[in-house]
Amino acid sequence: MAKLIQTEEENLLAEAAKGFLSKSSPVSRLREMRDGGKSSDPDLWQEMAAAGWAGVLVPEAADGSDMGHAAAHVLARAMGRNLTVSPFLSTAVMAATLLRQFDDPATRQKLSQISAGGLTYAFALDEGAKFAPQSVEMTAEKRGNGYLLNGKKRFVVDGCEADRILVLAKSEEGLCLFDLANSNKGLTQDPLDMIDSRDAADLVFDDVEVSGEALLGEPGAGFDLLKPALEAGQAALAAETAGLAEAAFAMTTDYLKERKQFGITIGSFQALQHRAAHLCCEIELTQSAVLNAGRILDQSPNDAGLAVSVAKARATDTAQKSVQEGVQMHGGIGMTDAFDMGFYMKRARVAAEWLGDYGYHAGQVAKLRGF
Amino acid sequence: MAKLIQTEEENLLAEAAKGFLSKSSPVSRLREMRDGGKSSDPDLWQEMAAAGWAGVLVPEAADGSDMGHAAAHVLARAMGRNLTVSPFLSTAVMAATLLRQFDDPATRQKLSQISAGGLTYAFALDEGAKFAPQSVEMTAEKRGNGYLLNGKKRFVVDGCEADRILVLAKSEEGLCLFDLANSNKGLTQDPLDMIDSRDAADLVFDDVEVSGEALLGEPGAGFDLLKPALEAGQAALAAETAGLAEAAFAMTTDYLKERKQFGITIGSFQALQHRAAHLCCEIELTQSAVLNAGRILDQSPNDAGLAVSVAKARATDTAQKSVQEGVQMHGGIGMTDAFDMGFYMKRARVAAEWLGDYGYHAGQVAKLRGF
Amino acid sequence: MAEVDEGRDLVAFRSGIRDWLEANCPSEMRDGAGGEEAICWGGTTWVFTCEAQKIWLERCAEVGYTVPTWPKAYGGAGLSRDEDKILKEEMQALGARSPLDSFGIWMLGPALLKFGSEEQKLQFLPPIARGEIRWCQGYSEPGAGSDLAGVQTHAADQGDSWLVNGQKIWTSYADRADWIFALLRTDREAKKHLGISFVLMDMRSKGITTRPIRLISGASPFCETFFEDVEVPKHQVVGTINRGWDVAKYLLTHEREMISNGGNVMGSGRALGAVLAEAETGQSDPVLRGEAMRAEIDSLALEMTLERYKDQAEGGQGVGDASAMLKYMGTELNKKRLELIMAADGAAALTWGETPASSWLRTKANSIEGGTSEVMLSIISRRILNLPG
Amino acid sequence: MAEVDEGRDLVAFRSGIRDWLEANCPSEMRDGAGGEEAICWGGTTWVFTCEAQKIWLERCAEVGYTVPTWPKAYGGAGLSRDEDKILKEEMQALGARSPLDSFGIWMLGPALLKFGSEEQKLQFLPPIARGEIRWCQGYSEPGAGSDLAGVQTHAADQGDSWLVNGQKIWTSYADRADWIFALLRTDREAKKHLGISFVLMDMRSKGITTRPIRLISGASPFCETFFEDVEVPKHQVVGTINRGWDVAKYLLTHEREMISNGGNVMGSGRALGAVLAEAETGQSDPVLRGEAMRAEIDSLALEMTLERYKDQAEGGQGVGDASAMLKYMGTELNKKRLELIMAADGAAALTWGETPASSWLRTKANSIEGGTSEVMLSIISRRILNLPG
Repeated sequence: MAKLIQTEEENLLAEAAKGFLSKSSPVSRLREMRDGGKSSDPDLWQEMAAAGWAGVLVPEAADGSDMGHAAAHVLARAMGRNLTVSPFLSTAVMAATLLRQFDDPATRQKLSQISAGGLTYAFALDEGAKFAPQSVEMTAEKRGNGYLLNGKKRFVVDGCEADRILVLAKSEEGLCLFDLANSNKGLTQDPLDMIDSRDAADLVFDDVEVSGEALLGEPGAGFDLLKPALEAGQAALAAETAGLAEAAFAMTTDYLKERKQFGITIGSFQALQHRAAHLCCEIELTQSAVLNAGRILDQSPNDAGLAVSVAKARATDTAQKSVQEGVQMHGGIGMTDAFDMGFYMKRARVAAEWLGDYGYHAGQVAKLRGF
Repeated sequence: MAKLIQTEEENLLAEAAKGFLSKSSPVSRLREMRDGGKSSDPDLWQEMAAAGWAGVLVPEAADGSDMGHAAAHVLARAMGRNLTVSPFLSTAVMAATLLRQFDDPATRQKLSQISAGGLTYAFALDEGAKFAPQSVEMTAEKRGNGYLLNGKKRFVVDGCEADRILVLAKSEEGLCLFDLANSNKGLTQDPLDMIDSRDAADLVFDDVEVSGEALLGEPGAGFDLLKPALEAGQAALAAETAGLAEAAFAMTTDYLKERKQFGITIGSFQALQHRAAHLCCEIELTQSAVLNAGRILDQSPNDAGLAVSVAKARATDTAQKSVQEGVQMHGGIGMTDAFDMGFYMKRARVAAEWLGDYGYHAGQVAKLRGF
Repeated sequence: MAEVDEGRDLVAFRSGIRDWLEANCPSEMRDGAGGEEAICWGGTTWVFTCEAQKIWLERCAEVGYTVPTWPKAYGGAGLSRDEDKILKEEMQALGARSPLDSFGIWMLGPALLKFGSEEQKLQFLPPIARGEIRWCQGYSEPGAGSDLAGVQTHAADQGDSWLVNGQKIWTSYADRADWIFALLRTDREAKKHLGISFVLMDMRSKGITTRPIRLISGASPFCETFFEDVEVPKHQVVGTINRGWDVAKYLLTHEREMISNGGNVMGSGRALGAVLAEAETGQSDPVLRGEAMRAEIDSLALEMTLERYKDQAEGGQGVGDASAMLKYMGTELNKKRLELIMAADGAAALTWGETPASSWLRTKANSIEGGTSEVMLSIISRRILNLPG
Repeated sequence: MAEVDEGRDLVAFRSGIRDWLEANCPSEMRDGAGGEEAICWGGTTWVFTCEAQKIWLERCAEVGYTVPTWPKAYGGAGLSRDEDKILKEEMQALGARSPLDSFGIWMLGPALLKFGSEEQKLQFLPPIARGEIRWCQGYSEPGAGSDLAGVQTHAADQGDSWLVNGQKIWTSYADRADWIFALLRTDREAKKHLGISFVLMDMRSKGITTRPIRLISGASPFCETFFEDVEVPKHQVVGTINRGWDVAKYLLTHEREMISNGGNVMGSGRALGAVLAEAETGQSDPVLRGEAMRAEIDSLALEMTLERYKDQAEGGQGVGDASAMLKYMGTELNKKRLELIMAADGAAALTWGETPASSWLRTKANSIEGGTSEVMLSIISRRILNLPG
């Protein structure tokens, strides 16, 4: 097993990402996007693709850089720090991980397009309000060579803007995974007015006809195919959320050093010091969990479940604590929309739910640890 | 509903209890008892009975003072502060509450003996390691006019010293409640070496023969008869535990005001101040819950379940926090047996488990609140 | 839950109140509605939501029931504490809405009654009671935070008047208020607490402008208020010049006492248990369920404590500094409650609109406004526990 | 989990070690036993639990494997960091017990190697390596607590010797130790940190007495140690007179680094998950279950952090102040873990004997000894976060 410290390459990548994002994606860019009534930032994604980020998990044979999950986490963490809006997780992490399980020309073509920033994906997973990827009521009915899809999926991240949708539906043969165009007839997108200002939609499948080619892999194998993509997404989201937690904490400690109350720098109040120190420890443990998930995904992806759930649970929890302390320690200014902390808090909330919240992953950990 | 403040009579009773116990039952008395290898203090109980405490819930017709549950809580709380060892809860609170449901001369006689300090009781409740009063494997087999009891009960508080035992067993007619002498043939007491240094035992019933008179009430009605006694005991134990929490906290705040480190009174460290202030709030809320349980038990005992479980859960939790902060804030000295805090911590742990721990009562609250 | 023995006079009083309410409270005002929408704030900018709201205000004002305990001379009904309690109980029994709520009633009124001159009382109290002047509060300043006495907004002495320059923040509804009561620095040389005056200003004065503050939870009643060369006659100072901190302190204590009388420490909205019972994972996720049980137990204990303090207050025993405990525990618990509601509702809570999202974000201010949790803990430490420093 | 690429030399070294262990480690010492019972403390008071324990110590001491990285001249084997790691891995693979553990090896040795005179090194290090002298540590004093530099035990200058009077506390195994290394006040006039010396004393000196301390968890290795007119030759000072605080500081940092190298921050004993799986209410009580899940997740993340720090240390990057984070989180988590184990075991845990009760109570000291949690948080605040004060 590789060491639990960032390699020299990863350090360089982190530096490069930081430099790129501080220029191209400060938090003010998210604010402008929101104030402009938009929920996505396609230009930024093109820049990121040009920097090679879209192909981080695309095999070299499909024109990707194939740098691996740990490298993807370095990028996700940097994006988390800046609240960067992009289809990186859905497309570059999850869809690439899913599709690279297939080695046919058509899939290679899709992967190559992903790497070039020319194709984006969204995963239509949830049917209820909580993450439960194996609870599928959506149906796939055999119709000639293809299928007829009917059902509803909720909280589809990037669901409005994505070019294509990956979706599980149950057929007579079990759960089937489909890859279809988001423009398919009968498929409608109800945009959600998300608190984190990003693209998400409820998708309604009303007699959506897809050809046999839309089915990925064998019928009935849908969830097995989906699983690596979910785990990759959960771990990368943990990395993003850990980055978010760090950035919110850094804002807070900076403020503790600057701000005076009753004539004293508030960072010299011991009660705040101890709370900040505790949060520092929480963040440290979470970083370890994220590093560990990256290492295991790269080296023995089939055993990654525990590492991924620990990382996602820890990152979710740490980010909540970080933004909550962030608002409280900033006082009134932390509550104003004019200050950035609120954006961190809202994103932390959405990231907490997406791909399984603390309770979901805690349940996974308990199961994998035998209790 | 009476007000949630102590009445003038209750204030006077509290003062009297404080005075009595500071003389007759300082914590050093528990220490002497333990160091002397004893687990009970019958002399003290005689003094308490002489002061009228044993009859606090005994009807006046049976020579009691019948002051009610709130008054019993005033006494229990004072005993909790001093870690007083006595059969007050088992006998004066629980057995009296149970027996006064019957109005026959024989029961009146027992109640009168309780009030005089001449008769003590223990409740044999648990068969497993956790409180679950309706999980009964112990059997009562009809044998002539009486019953044959077989089974094992664990963690019977006051189980060695009590004169009589109250126990649930299942017969063909359902759960039956029996009142039998602890000296009964076939009944053996395995004393437990308890961390709180008090009397508790595992009881083994091996073909214990009891007469028909030992059966209280109707066959099958055992749990219904037991329930008021359990609730009375839980609430009084909450009061005792709340008193324990207050006393441990008072020791801690006193120490914070005296102790110097690095030349400064440690109570001036803001981190400790805020933790102490938080604990102060926890104790305040718990006091309210205990007051409320007393009021409801006195006024509408049939609706007391929620109030009792809130009180027991809060007191359990608050006491743990109080003794944990107590040891930590005292530092090394708090860890030594020569200092009293350890006695508080151990009693808090036993009191947490007896008659249902936090999780048990939280479950009751959830059930009663409809989720 | 609490009920006291009532003497014969009070029984008669209760019956009189009941009759009056029955005869005068319009049916539309008996819907038991609460929350922001049901409030009548009054003032010149007020638009009544319906004719009944206007009638209800006028009828109450006529007999002094908008401010029942104020003396009749100042627009009140001169009720005793017991009588006031009966009025509130009977209104609640009928589901009657409050006829008028305002910072004038809650805050300025009590301050004027204690510190105001007779002229000030006669000038301002009756219009407050009739809902004719809407007030806002100008305490906080940008950068001052918990340090309320760090007032920078300056009132320069011009003989008969002050010339005011500076900025206030967190002035609720400043954009709709007619008047403001504010703390101004009237002596820059004196010690921090000794150079402040408590001043009343007409919001239509030349040089006052306001700007609403958007919160992380969305639009809010809070404003920034700017003062640029605003002239204020000196007789609009309440109490002694440079001793405004005494008035402010009185109001802060009064505010916390109000909170302990059942104010909105606990937050409102759906009970946690109900949320969980409806939620998809309510039964299956032990983390959420366990934490919800804990929050439910704590909420119940807090309710009991509120009730206990009310009983204490009725018994004539002031709550005093203990209100800091309620403020702290209530607001922290309310934050926790909304976190759990958000988790229980899952993705359904992540959008704006008919979701708990906005309330959730708004609760984050609970432990900042009206004294931060940290300030409350320090008050408890010093005044209740008597810890040093 | 981590494995580095090994050069050819190291591969040969590993194979040599393996052969040596196979040939020399008695089978009784290969049982993988850990914990207090398996330890060989050495010293003149030591009674070997079996002949094999004695043989194993002697054989290791002969080749320097009791202190593998110490120079050969002082009784070590002069191993490099990589070679030492291989030795430990191979011992672990065989389940071999540690031949000798002592405060002499962990604490005094490193201090002597850095600060001792050549005479002191030659006098003390080889006997430590052979397990002939058992040491105890005399730092803490009654009433000093976290303020380690508040040393009161006084060493009066008598020309060639000191006359020592005072009291130490928390001296582990003082009643079985041959020698003590202690901080003494050698200059009462100097500033607190500048009048302390680091002194070695024979525990059989006239005037030294010890008394065991009983803890809330029961008997303990801790003692109080009393000094009454004890004569100590001056050449038994390590380092410069009055600069003993430098030695103490070095040892404190060294101690925390050791902890971060996988010391017993995490506690040992049954894993929480296993306890819960066996417990009667493990599945049905959501409060307990939810908290156990949380503790399990935190334990795993802490393990990963330990591993990460080890990897950092191997990469030559010191852990430094970050060890305060491990100490704090590890000990707090261990306390939580034992609380949950107590709850899971219910009434079965409430007696002395074969229950977790004693361990549970003992964990309460984890966050006090070796620097309290509060001290750790202040270190993190100042040295990692650079907060003022």
